[in-house]
Amino acid sequence: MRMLGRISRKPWMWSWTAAFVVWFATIMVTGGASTFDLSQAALTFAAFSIIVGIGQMFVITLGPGNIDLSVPSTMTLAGTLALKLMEVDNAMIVPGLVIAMITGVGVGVVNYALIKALRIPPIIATLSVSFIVQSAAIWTNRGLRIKPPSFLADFTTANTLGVPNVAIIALVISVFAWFLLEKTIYGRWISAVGQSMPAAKMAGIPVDGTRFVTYIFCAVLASLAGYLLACFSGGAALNMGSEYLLMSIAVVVLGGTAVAGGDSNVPGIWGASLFMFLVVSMLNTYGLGAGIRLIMTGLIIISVIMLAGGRAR
Amino acid sequence: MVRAAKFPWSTAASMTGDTLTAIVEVADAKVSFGAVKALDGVTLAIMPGECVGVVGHNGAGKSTIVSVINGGLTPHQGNISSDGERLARYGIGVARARGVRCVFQELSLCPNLTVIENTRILHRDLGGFGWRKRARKVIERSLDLVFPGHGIESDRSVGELSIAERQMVEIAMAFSDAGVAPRLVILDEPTSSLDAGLAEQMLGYVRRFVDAGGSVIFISHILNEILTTASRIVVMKDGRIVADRRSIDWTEHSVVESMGSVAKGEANRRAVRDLAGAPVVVEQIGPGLPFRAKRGEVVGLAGLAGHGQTRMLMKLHAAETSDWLARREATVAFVAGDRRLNGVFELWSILKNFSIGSLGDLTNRGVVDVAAEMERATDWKRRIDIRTQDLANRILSLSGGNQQKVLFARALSTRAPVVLMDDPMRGVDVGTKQEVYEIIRQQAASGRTFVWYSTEMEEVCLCDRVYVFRDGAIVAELEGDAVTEGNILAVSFRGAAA
Amino acid sequence: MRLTYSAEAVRLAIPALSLTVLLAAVFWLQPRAMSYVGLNLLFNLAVPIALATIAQMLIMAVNDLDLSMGTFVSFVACVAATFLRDTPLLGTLILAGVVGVYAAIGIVIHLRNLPSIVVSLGMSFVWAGLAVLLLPAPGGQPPDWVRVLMTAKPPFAPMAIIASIVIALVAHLLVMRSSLGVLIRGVGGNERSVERAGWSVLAARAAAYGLAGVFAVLAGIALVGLTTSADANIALRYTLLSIAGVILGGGEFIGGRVSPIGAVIGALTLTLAGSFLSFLRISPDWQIGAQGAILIIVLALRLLLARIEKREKAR
Amino acid sequence: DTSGKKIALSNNYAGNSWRQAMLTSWDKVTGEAVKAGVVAAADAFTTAENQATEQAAQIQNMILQGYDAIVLNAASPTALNGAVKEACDAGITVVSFDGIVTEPCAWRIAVDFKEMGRSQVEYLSKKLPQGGNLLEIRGLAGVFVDDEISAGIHEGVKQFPQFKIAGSVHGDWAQDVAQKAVAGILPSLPEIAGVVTQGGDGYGAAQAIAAAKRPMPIIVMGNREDELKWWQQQKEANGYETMSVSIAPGVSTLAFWVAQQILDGKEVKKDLVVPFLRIDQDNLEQNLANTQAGGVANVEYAQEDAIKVIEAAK
Ligand SMILES: Nc1ncnc2c1ncn2[C@@H]1O[C@H](COP(=O)(O)OP(=O)(O)OP(=O)(O)O)[C@@H](O)[C@H]1O
Ligand SMILES: Nc1ncnc2c1ncn2[C@@H]1O[C@H](COP(=O)(O)OP(=O)(O)OP(=O)(O)O)[C@@H](O)[C@H]1O
Ligand SMILES: [Mg+2]
Ligand SMILES: [Mg+2]
Repeated sequence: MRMLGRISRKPWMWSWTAAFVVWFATIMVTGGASTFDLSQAALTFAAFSIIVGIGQMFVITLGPGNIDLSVPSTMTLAGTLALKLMEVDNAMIVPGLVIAMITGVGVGVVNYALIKALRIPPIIATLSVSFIVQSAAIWTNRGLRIKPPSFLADFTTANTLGVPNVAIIALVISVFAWFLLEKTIYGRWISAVGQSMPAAKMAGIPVDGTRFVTYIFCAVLASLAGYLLACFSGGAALNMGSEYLLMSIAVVVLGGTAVAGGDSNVPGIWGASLFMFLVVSMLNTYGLGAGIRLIMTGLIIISVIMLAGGRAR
Repeated sequence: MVRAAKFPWSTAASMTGDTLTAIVEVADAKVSFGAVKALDGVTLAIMPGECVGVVGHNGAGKSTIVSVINGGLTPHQGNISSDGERLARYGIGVARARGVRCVFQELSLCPNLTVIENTRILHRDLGGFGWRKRARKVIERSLDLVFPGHGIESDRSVGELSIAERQMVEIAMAFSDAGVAPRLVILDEPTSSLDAGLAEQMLGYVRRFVDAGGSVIFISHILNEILTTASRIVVMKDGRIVADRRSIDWTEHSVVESMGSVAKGEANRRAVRDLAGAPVVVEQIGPGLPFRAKRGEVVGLAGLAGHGQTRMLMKLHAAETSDWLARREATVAFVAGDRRLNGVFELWSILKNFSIGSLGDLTNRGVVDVAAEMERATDWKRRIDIRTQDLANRILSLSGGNQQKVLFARALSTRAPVVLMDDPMRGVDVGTKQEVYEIIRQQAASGRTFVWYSTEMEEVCLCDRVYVFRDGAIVAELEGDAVTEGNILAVSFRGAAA
Repeated sequence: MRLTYSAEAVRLAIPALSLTVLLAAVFWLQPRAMSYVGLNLLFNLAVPIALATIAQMLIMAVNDLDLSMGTFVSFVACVAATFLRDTPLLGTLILAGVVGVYAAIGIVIHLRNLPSIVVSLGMSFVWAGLAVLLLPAPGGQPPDWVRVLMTAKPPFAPMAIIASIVIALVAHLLVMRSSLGVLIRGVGGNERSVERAGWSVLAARAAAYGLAGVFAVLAGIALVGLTTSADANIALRYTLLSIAGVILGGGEFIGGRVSPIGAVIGALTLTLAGSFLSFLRISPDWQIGAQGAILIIVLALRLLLARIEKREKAR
Repeated sequence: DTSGKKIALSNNYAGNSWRQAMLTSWDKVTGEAVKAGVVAAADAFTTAENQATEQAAQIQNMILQGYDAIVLNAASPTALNGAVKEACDAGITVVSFDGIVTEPCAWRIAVDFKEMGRSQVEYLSKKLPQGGNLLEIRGLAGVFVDDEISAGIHEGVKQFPQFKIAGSVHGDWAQDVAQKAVAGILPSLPEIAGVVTQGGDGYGAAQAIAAAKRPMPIIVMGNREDELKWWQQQKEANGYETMSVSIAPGVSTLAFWVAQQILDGKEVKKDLVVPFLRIDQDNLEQNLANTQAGGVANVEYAQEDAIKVIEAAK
């Protein structure tokens, strides 16, 4: 009983509970026959939100006002550049990955340069950068869908022991992110900066360095997600990232990460990403339209933040 | 008569004759913030036509009693009556309706609004069409009365005014009359940013106001002002009133004596050491005397609170740290006094709050060595007696004093050769203080330098050398035997006394 | 109104200057714009943006941020193009109701001490959903009076200019001159001192949100009047436009420092920046990126001017 | 003679391969026309975001820039009417295509989107006389084309009642979104006989169905190269049969020539219809060969084609 009480106080519980309820409601439609397929699909598609969400979580952990709106266009540009470089050639997989990563680093550097040097609020700085990055994506190959190398296409769509490969990658990244946050000095630093910048400064933490690296990390994860998504869906499309703008913020918030910064939560992102996929599936399964679906999503976000995040004055 | 029009209640007060009742009376008020007893049974009555001067050391509870009288803080125990009737539900609204006004210690105007607009905020019933004109009249009249020739344009925003001008506006605002006339005006360190001329203008007005039957509570660290203006002086110490006499019965010396800390045992006094040959490890040149600290030295920063000591510490810190790259070997460590602002990380456990300062030593290729971290924390928990069952508890579960100890341990456990301390002993109990003093003494002996700002005289007297601050600059340097309470107070108050 | 050397005047000077520079550049590129019709064409779509910017500014005045502005304006546009025309009474009731919802959001945010960013993010989904339910496909028609109002051709100055001036003046009176405006900005500047003077901060925040709702409703109605029909996605970009408009106009994210006249100028500047870019005839590939670049340039200009101002003051 | 006339293209979105193909066709055809001196200029403009308000501003700018004709792919059929009316009042010829506008003063080169939806069901009824369950993939919620095609599909289902729509998802005309939405609903669906689509989403659906290891239904394609290629592979491997239908991006060039003809003083009916581009089992290879890798099957129009279309409408 004590244990139960303790778990219910964990911020990630809410997203996991919500995901489970929705999963259950969906499989009940077919009397449980769809359990395996639905779970597998959920894991596959949640994987992309998880990768992007983790990056966004690191940025949001930096404290109020920190947010990266350039995630979608970074995904698009990284996917486009990588597929263009690889030209369906299996031998070019690694260079493709490298170019995607370099794209991420570049976007992250520009983001933080604007925030720091021009003192533009992150929300506007990253938005401006996203426009420029989007233009760069259009300019590079004008929206042609180049196919991914066959090995990558097969790899991203295949399963290992019934678990989708992309979900395994997301798991590896999650473990890495969790390790960074919980076990390393860098994790302590971002959490400290997010709780109080002046206190972090006085504790001798290199505040700017920490924030700089975090913005880069977020952009690199977005690039990686773009690379994988482009391979998974058979080519980079100019609009392939747009879904992940609100998604990346929503999974972080629903996952129990404090919007006021300082407190991040990797397991919560899994719950929230699964939930975001499953809730659409459920509402589609029940034949509900786009309108109801949006309203429910909004109400759920507000309820979760009220239950988990609010504190009385 | 002009005077009667200015102070409309004066006739009413005199009509009641000798049977004067207190405007506000606080009986046996107790307030505590966690473990800190800010008020420990305070009884205070303010009569019409008197100016009560309140003095006491930093943190004595002066501002807290002000908040109680002002209605902003409900005491956890005790009751409040006004004009002879006991008020069960006393609050800001009730207090204001009874003519209680307050000038707070910290800026309490909205910096983004103009002087006129701030007047509007303060006077709730100034509204209606054309309020701007009325508000302007109200505040300008009051400013003219209190500070003739002030030269403040009332349609400038407060953020653009100088500190002194802001303080003038706040004071004038408290004395202004827009419907409900002020009867009791509380001034919490109102002259801290005014020069002698302006302060004298204000004090003159306070005297006239009191003569006309108004009441004032006047808090100041500048004893001269209190002695010349107050009709009664109350001395507070550790949340209690320890003396309450008519002001003619006080002298500057007796006030200092009654608020001064316990006479320190000679045991605390550190042996005079010869540091002439030690190398200088930190140096800062600013307005006033230059600042220097030598290896193994304990340098005190003294003077009244808020006269630039903290800023100096921040500057020393900024000069030795980088915002972009972590230094391999930290050269300074910092103990915060303002815990909330730049000390604790509220979401974290005690353990993490402790170790963040010395993580460099506790990590192996960037990975935190949890066992070593725990070992060191446990060691320090024992050494300075942090009262908690579990170091994994949240830092906020600790009492303020214990939080402060954690911050202390954070800095002392680093290998930095210089430790900057910003009044680090707030809320730390006596026994622990002695232990910390002992640690400081040992570490100084083994070559560590301490720069120590303290508002507690006892601590300042432990230093090898003391810089006294006034108005953002170092005005005096005391060394060895010259470091005495009397000397420091004398230098600190010199500006005001002149 | 005495405009002495005050922070407000300086704060206005910077956006006014950038608008003037931009306008001069547009006139130079396209002299045809220098006419009654030309000015109207340049600026009439700025009218709803200006209204939305004022709404966002009210929320920012109490140190909050509204991420649902765009979807809310879209939703209002859908209501205005359907109910407000077909059943004016019901339409009016709905619009009054959503203004109430806005005030309620302010209350909830204050009472539970929630981050406004997340609550408004959630609300943006709700408004979008309602709008899609109302108008699954674009359509509807504005009430005739709205159309007449928005296409009126007053003498001397085009409607767009007159409307912008009226909006700026009304918002200025409301936010800068009225008691309520003072209170709202006071909450942004120093919540504690407002509380100490005996005001209810809760009521002030609710009022700020409610007023923001009113301006956003007006933005939706004005928008339908210009476009002649609505759809669920019609004003999505207003969220970021309105934030950028407030910032360009000299407002700040925290501290209650806002300027309604500046905000309207900011909205006009953003609209004009778009025209400027299309007159420049940039290659289609880079047209999107140029919008980002111009945002950065204008904000950098702001920083530069603020620095100069600071230096002047320090002298 | 139109050699002194200037024509502008107002485009509301550039974020997918169809739009990019449309812009490329425009560039190619109008570039030649300008070089040949048929018109003085033919500039393309795209808005940063897919928003009617931004496009309305763009049109207003074009009025100021003094273009003689505006060729328009509209973000909304009605929300641009105000701006279009202003253009007409300024004496500018407005020709809308693909995303058409309802303002009466403008010309419309329309595709019968309803028929496009209905014909899909008709095709399926021929292939699957016994009927079955259909999965409908819709476009972007709240957009006109989505509503039209969907209405056509539902009309078709009414006409051929042996079909039943078992599930409906929004794929936003994007392969990855469609893939995700289909994968989500698929586990709870019964056996699917056919997938009706709106274009740009067929390949995503195929991938999701293949990943779920379900029997491949007849997926109506939308002329994208990846869709056609997949279809060709399936055809070679197991004789898979379907059809593909969409509007050709090159219709922008038809609109250009129509505008030119109007400027030239020709009398043109306000409503013109272009057939959608349909690819069937027998002409698949030929179309695939003509389609750029990663692009969309396309037809570009010449001046004579436009004249023919105009004559046919009379
Ligand atoms: N809301 C709060 N919650 C907890 N602690 C607080 C709070 N507000 C202030 N404190 C603590 O109370 C102390 C500040 O009280 P106050 O403002 O009266 O300063 P002080 O004791 O007069 O010190 P100084 O000499 O710096 O003026 C600080 O230690 C601060 O951390
Ligand atoms: N909000 C609060 N939360 C926690 N502790 C507080 C708070 N306010 C005051 N205290 C503590 O209560 C004690 C009394 O503070 P108070 O502000 O009354 O002192 P003071 O006599 O006004 O000091 P000073 O001369 O520096 O103004 C201090 O120890 C302070 O740290
Ligand atoms: Mg104090
Ligand atoms: Mg005090």
